[in-house]
Formats: sequence, structure tokens, C-alpha cells
Amino acid sequence: MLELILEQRYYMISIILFAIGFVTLFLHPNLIKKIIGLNLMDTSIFLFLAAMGYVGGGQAPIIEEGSSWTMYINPVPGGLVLTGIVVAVSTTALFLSLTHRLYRKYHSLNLDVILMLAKKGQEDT
Amino acid sequence: MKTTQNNNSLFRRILQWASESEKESADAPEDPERQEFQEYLEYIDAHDYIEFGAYRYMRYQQRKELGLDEPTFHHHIEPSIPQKKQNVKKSHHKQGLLRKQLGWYRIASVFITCVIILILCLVVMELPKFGDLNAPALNEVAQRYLQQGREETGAVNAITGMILEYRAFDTFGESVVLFAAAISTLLLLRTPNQPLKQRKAGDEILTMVSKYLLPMIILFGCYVVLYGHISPGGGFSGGAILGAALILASLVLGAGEVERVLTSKRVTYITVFSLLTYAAMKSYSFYTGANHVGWAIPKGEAGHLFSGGFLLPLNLCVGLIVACTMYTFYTLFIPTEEE
Amino acid sequence: MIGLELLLLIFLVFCAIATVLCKRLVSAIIIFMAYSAVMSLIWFLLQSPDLAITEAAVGAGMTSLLFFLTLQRINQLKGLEQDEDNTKQ
Amino acid sequence: MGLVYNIPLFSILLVVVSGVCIPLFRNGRHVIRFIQIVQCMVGVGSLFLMVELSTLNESFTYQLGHVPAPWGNELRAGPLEGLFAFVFSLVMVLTFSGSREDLIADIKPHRLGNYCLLMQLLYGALLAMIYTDDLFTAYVFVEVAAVTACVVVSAKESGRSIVSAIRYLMFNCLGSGLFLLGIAILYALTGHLLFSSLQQAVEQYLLSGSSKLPLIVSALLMTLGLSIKSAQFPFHAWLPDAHASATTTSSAILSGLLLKGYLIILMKLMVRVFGPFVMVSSYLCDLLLLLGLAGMLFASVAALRQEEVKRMIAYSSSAQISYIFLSLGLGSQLGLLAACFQIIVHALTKSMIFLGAGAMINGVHGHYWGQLRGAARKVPVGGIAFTVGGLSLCGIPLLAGFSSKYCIALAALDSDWQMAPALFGLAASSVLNAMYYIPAILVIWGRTKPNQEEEWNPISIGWEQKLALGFLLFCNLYLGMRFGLVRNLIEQGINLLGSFG
Repeated sequence: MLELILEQRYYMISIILFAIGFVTLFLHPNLIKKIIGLNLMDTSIFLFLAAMGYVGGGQAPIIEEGSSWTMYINPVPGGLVLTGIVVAVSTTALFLSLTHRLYRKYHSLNLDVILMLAKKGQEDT
Repeated sequence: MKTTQNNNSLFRRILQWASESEKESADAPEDPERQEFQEYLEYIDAHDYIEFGAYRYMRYQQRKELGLDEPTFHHHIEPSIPQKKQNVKKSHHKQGLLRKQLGWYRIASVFITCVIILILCLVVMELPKFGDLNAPALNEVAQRYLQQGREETGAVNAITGMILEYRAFDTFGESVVLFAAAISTLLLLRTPNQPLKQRKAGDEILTMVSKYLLPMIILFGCYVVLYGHISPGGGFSGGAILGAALILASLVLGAGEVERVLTSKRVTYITVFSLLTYAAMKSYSFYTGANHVGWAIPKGEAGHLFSGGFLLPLNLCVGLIVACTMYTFYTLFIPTEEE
Repeated sequence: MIGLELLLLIFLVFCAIATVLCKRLVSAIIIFMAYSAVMSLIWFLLQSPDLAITEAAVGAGMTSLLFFLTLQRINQLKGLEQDEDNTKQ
Repeated sequence: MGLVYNIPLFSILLVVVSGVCIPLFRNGRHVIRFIQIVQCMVGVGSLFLMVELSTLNESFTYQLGHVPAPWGNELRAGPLEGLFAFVFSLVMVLTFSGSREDLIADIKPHRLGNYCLLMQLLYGALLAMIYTDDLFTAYVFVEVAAVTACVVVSAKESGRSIVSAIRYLMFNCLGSGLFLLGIAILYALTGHLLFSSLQQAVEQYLLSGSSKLPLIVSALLMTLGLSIKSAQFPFHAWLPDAHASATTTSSAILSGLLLKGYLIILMKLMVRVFGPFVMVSSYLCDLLLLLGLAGMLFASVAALRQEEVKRMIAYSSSAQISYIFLSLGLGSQLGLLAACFQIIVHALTKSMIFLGAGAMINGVHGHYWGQLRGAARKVPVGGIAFTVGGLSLCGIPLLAGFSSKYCIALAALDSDWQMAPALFGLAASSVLNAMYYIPAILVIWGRTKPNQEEEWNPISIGWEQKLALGFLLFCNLYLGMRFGLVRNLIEQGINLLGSFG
């Protein structure tokens, strides 16, 4: 059992990180923490993918002339992760700009308080 | 919105906000329709559990016609209690509520974390081993990328060859995400006719160091972009480095030097034209590939700078898009003076 | 080699927990930066230099910069030097 | 290969490129016309594609680039995809026509161009979701849709719309995280991302009987992620705010089209990747059925309590989405057919209701029931659209909602133990629908002052809006009375998509 865990260490760590990030994004009331949680979640999945692409004893996929293909790691997860990183940074920027707009309006970073204030404001108009 | 009061506790702010709104409604001119609407809202408060939605509104109308005024309307306003005391009470109540919620959050977070970890642990145990040479992921797809990628795409770096040639449609979508995010932040954060920000330059040591550092960073970024199909790197990483260089330049030179050259309009134009060029090149190769027309681009000799067909200009386009987007994010997030 | 990997991975989890539980937002973001840097190191160990470069530039550099700028703007709005976050405690 | 086969790729490219070109324009109003022209072109192209493929009775895969499928990306199109693309284009064009005045009033002129840009990118992403045959392409375009939709929600710039946008973004991120993890696990197991190759690999796993748990968990994760994004019942918390606070165009398109885009991906996953065996043996179908049933009832009950017209419609959307989940959960070919039919009917009906409600809100400047009293007398066209749409969702015969309910009931009658709960849910939710739509209709047609005659003085609205609403009305009546044609088309499309159940 312990050996198996040690062997799958990358996967184990990445799901622990995924759980932490997911829960932070879902339940932490502070918006900045939520965004950090989002990044934790995304990077954990990238770690999972990158670990999956690794082949024991393989090299980075910079192909040399006339070499066997078994020398290299799997390039597919790498490409997926590259795409994913860019998507993650776009979402983060969008999230942060929305956070900033909200702070300018309600002077709080706590989503519960913001929701409360927004509800009040809605009845007022 | 001035918030320079001494006690900036959250509840104080809520309190202030609430009292302000009360004042507003008291000062507002008497508007019969508005008053009627207010009455209706009070009716809603009082009868939340009896009737629903539009139906409730109809009942309310009926009752009013019949003159059945509800005496329970004002049950929640006790005029004998002084305003201040009431407010304090209210805030205590709110605080308690928040505290309770916070406690609930902690328990729920720990619980959900444990559940997710448990389920996924079981899954992970059954997955192929880490670093396994016979993993199912290492199938004919990866084999072809590694084995024939060099001839088919002319790229030495298999990852660049894959994302810009084999799976180019995904990469196109990804550039679109980036562009959409840039436009979104533009839509959310920019106010029109914003004056050029006048910031003071960074301190001397930083300026001196970065004067030597900056050309090197730019050179490195250009290298990573241009040699993306030969060595590790490519449009995304190189673009991010170039964007960082632009940001550093704008920080160090100060006083909007960089902004004057790269106005937001020009940055948007560069992004748009890069994206259009990318789309044009890729639609050419999609079209010719799918219809088997031929007209393939000469691949050149793998390992040289000018090789790999469209890879070099594609990398350049992606690099420009990423660098411009990063710079746009920065200019929009930098604090402005009106605040 | 496995020892180093394990050390880095455990450090990663430690960073993640610390950045979530940390009260000061500025410190949380600095810890997040460290997390990204370690992550890019791990990807370098996994033989993916492309990912490592990108993560170092985007994750540790760009994302953290955006966080800092947002915090700076928020602090400026508040007119105070102290951190937000503690108000709900 | 004829030129027809290039339509899917070039409709996506045309839409995205036309969106990207928008910053080069100066005048925001011209932009609306421009994107409408592009949408019309895509709509005509999709119609042509649909007719051509339907007469040939074939579907095809379109290889993107010089390398064939498992190595490169691929698009897939059949009559069903053509039909979806056509309906989506139609709804886009009509929504933009029908809410043009709202749009110009709600959004500041210097932002109008960028708003249209994001809408166009959203539309491109929807088309890509319809045509895609690759899991990762689906993920990327789901993200495009997520980013653009959030900003589209917040474009009105009231505090409340930004709060709802941030909640929307949060749920979207949760959903995409789960979806991506599901993709990662599935990739680790099979090493493929293409639907057809994935199907073969999954079949092999099922034959050998190993690694069943990861397979089920990945299917579960993807289903959960997509149902969070499509606002299925326990995850619908973000929906009402997002739809109520956005401008009419945004709410009509988000509610009518975007939620369906995710469901189309879910359907493709069910049919083309996991197949009936995984879905049924792992109780995933039952989960979908249960979610659908719960959603139908709870969302309808929640809709009863709403004081704002748009919030009520948003909850009703959530209930209607549940119908689709229910029919997918029946796990049969007929269920799929009912789901597709419901997608089309709901896209057309919901956008009509939103446009009608938007016109009335504009007419009386208020969105509570108390303020909407007699609104239909002021804006008769909007009132008629709202009324017909509401009655259609209640299941009045001769309207579109009835025929979709009929299809779902047929599918339910064909199933075994699911029959009783599905029929019960259908009946109960129809009654609940009637309980909130009929009082609403009575309120909007009521008199402003009781016991008092007043003259009939409707506010004049533009011909474009009238035309759009009229066309949607026509579609609704057509689908209600003569749905055989559409139904046959869907059946043909599903048979070409793959066998299920």
C-alpha cells in the first residue's frame, strides 16, 4: 500500500492540491482567496497531466535526428498543459478585474457581505 | 466613496450604509406610485410564507380594494426604541449570523476536502503507474508525434509541432480565450478618455540594474519565440517573457514613456492583426488539408531557423498576442490617480 | 532523487495549505508565488522545460503581479496601509 | 469532397474572425448590423448543410489540417448538428433584432462594440461546441464561452450584475475544473482525446473489466462539471441573479442557447464516448433522471416565489433544463430524441419570453409584478409573446411546449421503471408552470387602475422588434402544430450520431 502511494506520489499530491483548491474556490468567503484557490486547482490538474506524460528515463521531446521514439516523454499532455496555463491566466485576470469592480462598489472582499449588501441595494431601488 | 473613518470595521460600514439609505428614502419627494410600491414590498415582507409571486400581487390588490389593511405591517419597526440602540442590536445580530456561517464554512470545507481526496485516491490507485513505459497514454498518437513529427512538421521541438500543426485548432481557441479575456478586462476596467497616467520613475538602483537587464530580457524573449520550433519554448512562454519585459520597462521608465508609444489602441490593433494573420494561415492549411488540394508549404530542413513551414510566423503571432495581452492586463490593473 | 521529489511535493502541499489559511493577503500571494516557482521546478524535473518556462513566466510572474496590482489598488481605495481580510474575524 | 463539407469549419472561422475584426469599427450601431449579417450568413449555410446532409442521409468528419484524425483535430457534422447550428443562428439574429433598443439603452456607446465582439465570440464558441469531435477542443471552447458569458452578464454595470457575474464565473470555474480533471483521468486511461477513438478504448476496458472505477469517476466528474455549468438543480444558485440583472439580449442568449451548448456536449459524451453500458451500469443515467426530477419540481416551486419577472423566467429556465436532463436520464434512443427536441423548443420559446418581458420592462420601466401591472396593454406585442411563450411552457396543445412534452412522455412510456416517476414529474411540473405563468399573464393584461376604463394607448415599438417577435411566434406555432418534420430530422441525426440504448 505504502509502496503504491509512493509510486503514485505525483498523482496523490495533485489530487490533494485539487481538493484544497476546489474547496477554497467553492467555500472561502474572501474573493482573493477564491482566486488563489482557482489557481491551485488548475495547477494541480496540470501537475497531474505533466506527471502522466512522464516516461521513466525519458528526455524532453527535443527530437534528434535518427533517434528512437521511446527515448522521449509523451508530448501530448505537455501541449494540453500549455493551453491550460493560458486559459487559467485569462480566467484569473477576468476574476481579478471583477473583484476590483466589486470592491470599488461595496468596499469589501467578503462575498457573503457583498451579497448581503447587494440584496439590500436591490430592494432600495 | 470616502472611507477614511477611524473605525473601518465591516459592520460599521454596513451600519453606515443602512442609515444612509434610510435618510435617502426619508428625504425623497413623496411619490404616490413609489409609496404604493413600498407598501407592496412591506406586504411581501409580512406575507412571505402565504402566497407567491404574481398571485400574491393579485391577492394584495384584492385586499386593498376591499380595504383590508393589514395591521401587522409595521411590526418590525418599534418607534419607542432609539435609533442608535436599534442599529447596534441589528449589527450584533448580523455578526452572529456571519460567525455562524463562518463556522459552517470550516466544517464543510474540511469535510468536502476529505471526501474528494478519498474518492480520487481510490481512482488514482487504479490508474497506470507513474512513469510506466507501457502506459496506455503512450500509444500510436504520441508515437507519431515523436517519430514522424520532425519530417511532417519540420519542428525539432515536438510540443511546438503538436500544438501548432497537429492540434492547431485547440491553439486557435486558446488564443481566442486570451483575446476575449483582454477585451473583457478592457470592458470592465477602462474608463473612456482616461488621462495618461503620470507615475514617478522607480528608484535609482532599480533603474540602473534594469537598464542593463532589460535588453537581455527582450533578447531572451525574442529568442524563445523565434526558436520555439527548435528549442524549448515557443509563442506562449516567449510572449509571456516579452510581456514581462514590457511591464518592467513601463515600471522603470515611468511617466508613461511606454504608454505613449504603445497606446491601448495600438496594442489592440496589434493583437487583432496577429489573431487575423493566425486565422488566415491556419484556415489556409485547414482548407488545403481537408480537401486534399496539395499546395503544402515547404518544410525546409529541420533544425534551422527558417524551417517548419508556417511554424515560425505562427509562433510570432502567438507571441505577439500573448505579450500584448499581458501588457494590456498590466495597464488596466495599474492603480490610477482618480481613486 | 525520490527524496528530492518528495521534499518538493510536500513543500507544495504545505504552500497550498499555508496560502489558504494565511490571514494577510499579501503574505498569501507571496506564498502562492513560491508555490508556482516550486511547481515550475517540478515540471523541470519531469522533463518538460516548455511547461517550466511558461509556468515561471506566467504563473509565478504574471499572475502574482496581477494579484499584487489588484491589492495595491484596493489598498489605495481604502486609504489605509493595513490589510483587508481581518475585518470579518 | 464538395464545398458543402467546408461549411462547419468556415462558419466557426467566419464568426470568430468577424468578431475579432470589430475593434476596427468606429460606430457601435453599425457593429450590430454587421454581426447580424454574419449570423444570417452562417444560418443560411447551416440550413443548406442540414438539407444537403438530410437528403443524402449521411454524416461526415472533417479533418483539420494535413494529418488524419487521431493525430489532428476533427469536426463532425450531420443533420442534427446542422439543425442545431441553424436554430442557434436564428435565435441569435432574432434576439439581436428584438432587443436592439434595449441594447442601445442599457450599454454605453463606447462599450457597445466590445459587447458585440464578446457576443460574437460566444456564438463562435457555441458553434464549435456543436461541431466538435474532440474532448479537448470542447474544453477550450467551453472556456471561451465561460469568459465571454461572464462579461456579457456584467455589461449592464449595475452593482448587482457584477455580483452575479462573479458568482457565475465562480461556478463556471468549478465546473471547468471538474471537467478538466475528468478529461485528464480519461486521457490517462485511454491515451485518446477524439470521441471515436475514446469509444473504442472504453469498449476495450469494459470487455476486459479492469479499471472500472476510474472510468466511472471520470464520467461522473464530466457530468457534474457540465451540469454545474448548465445550471441543473442543486447547482443553479448563480442562474437567477445572472439572468435577472443582465440586459435582455444577454439573458435571452444565455438562457436560450448557452446552457444548451453544454448539454449538447454532455449528450455527445453519453452517446459517442461512454455508451449505454457505462451510463446504465454505473447508475449515471439514474443520477441524471433524479437530478432532472428534483430540478423540475424545486425550480418550479422556487419560480412561484419570485417577485421579479426575469427571475421567474430564469427559474423556469432551470426547470426546463431539467426536462432535458430527465429525458437524457431515460437512457434510450427516444429519450435522446425528446432531449434534442426540447433543446430546440426551449431555445426558441425562452428567447421569445425574454424578449417579450424585456419589451414590457422597457415600456413600464419596472421589473416587479407590482410595476408590471397592465404592461401588456402598453406593449401588446411583448405581452402576446410573453403570453404565448408562457402558455407554451405550461403545455397548452398546439403550442411548441406541448409537442416537446409529448415527445418526453412518449419516451417515458417506452421505458420500464422510469415511466411512473417521469410521467409524474412531467404532470406536476406542468401544473406548477401553470401556477406561476397564468397569474403572471393575468397581471400583465390587467388594468392599471381597478374598475376603471382606460383608453388603449400602446407604446410604439420598432418594426424590427415586431418582426422578430412575430417570427418567433410563428416558429412556436409551427413546432406546436407540425413537428413531424423536425422530429424526423432529429431522429435521422441521432441514428447517424450513434446507437444508444
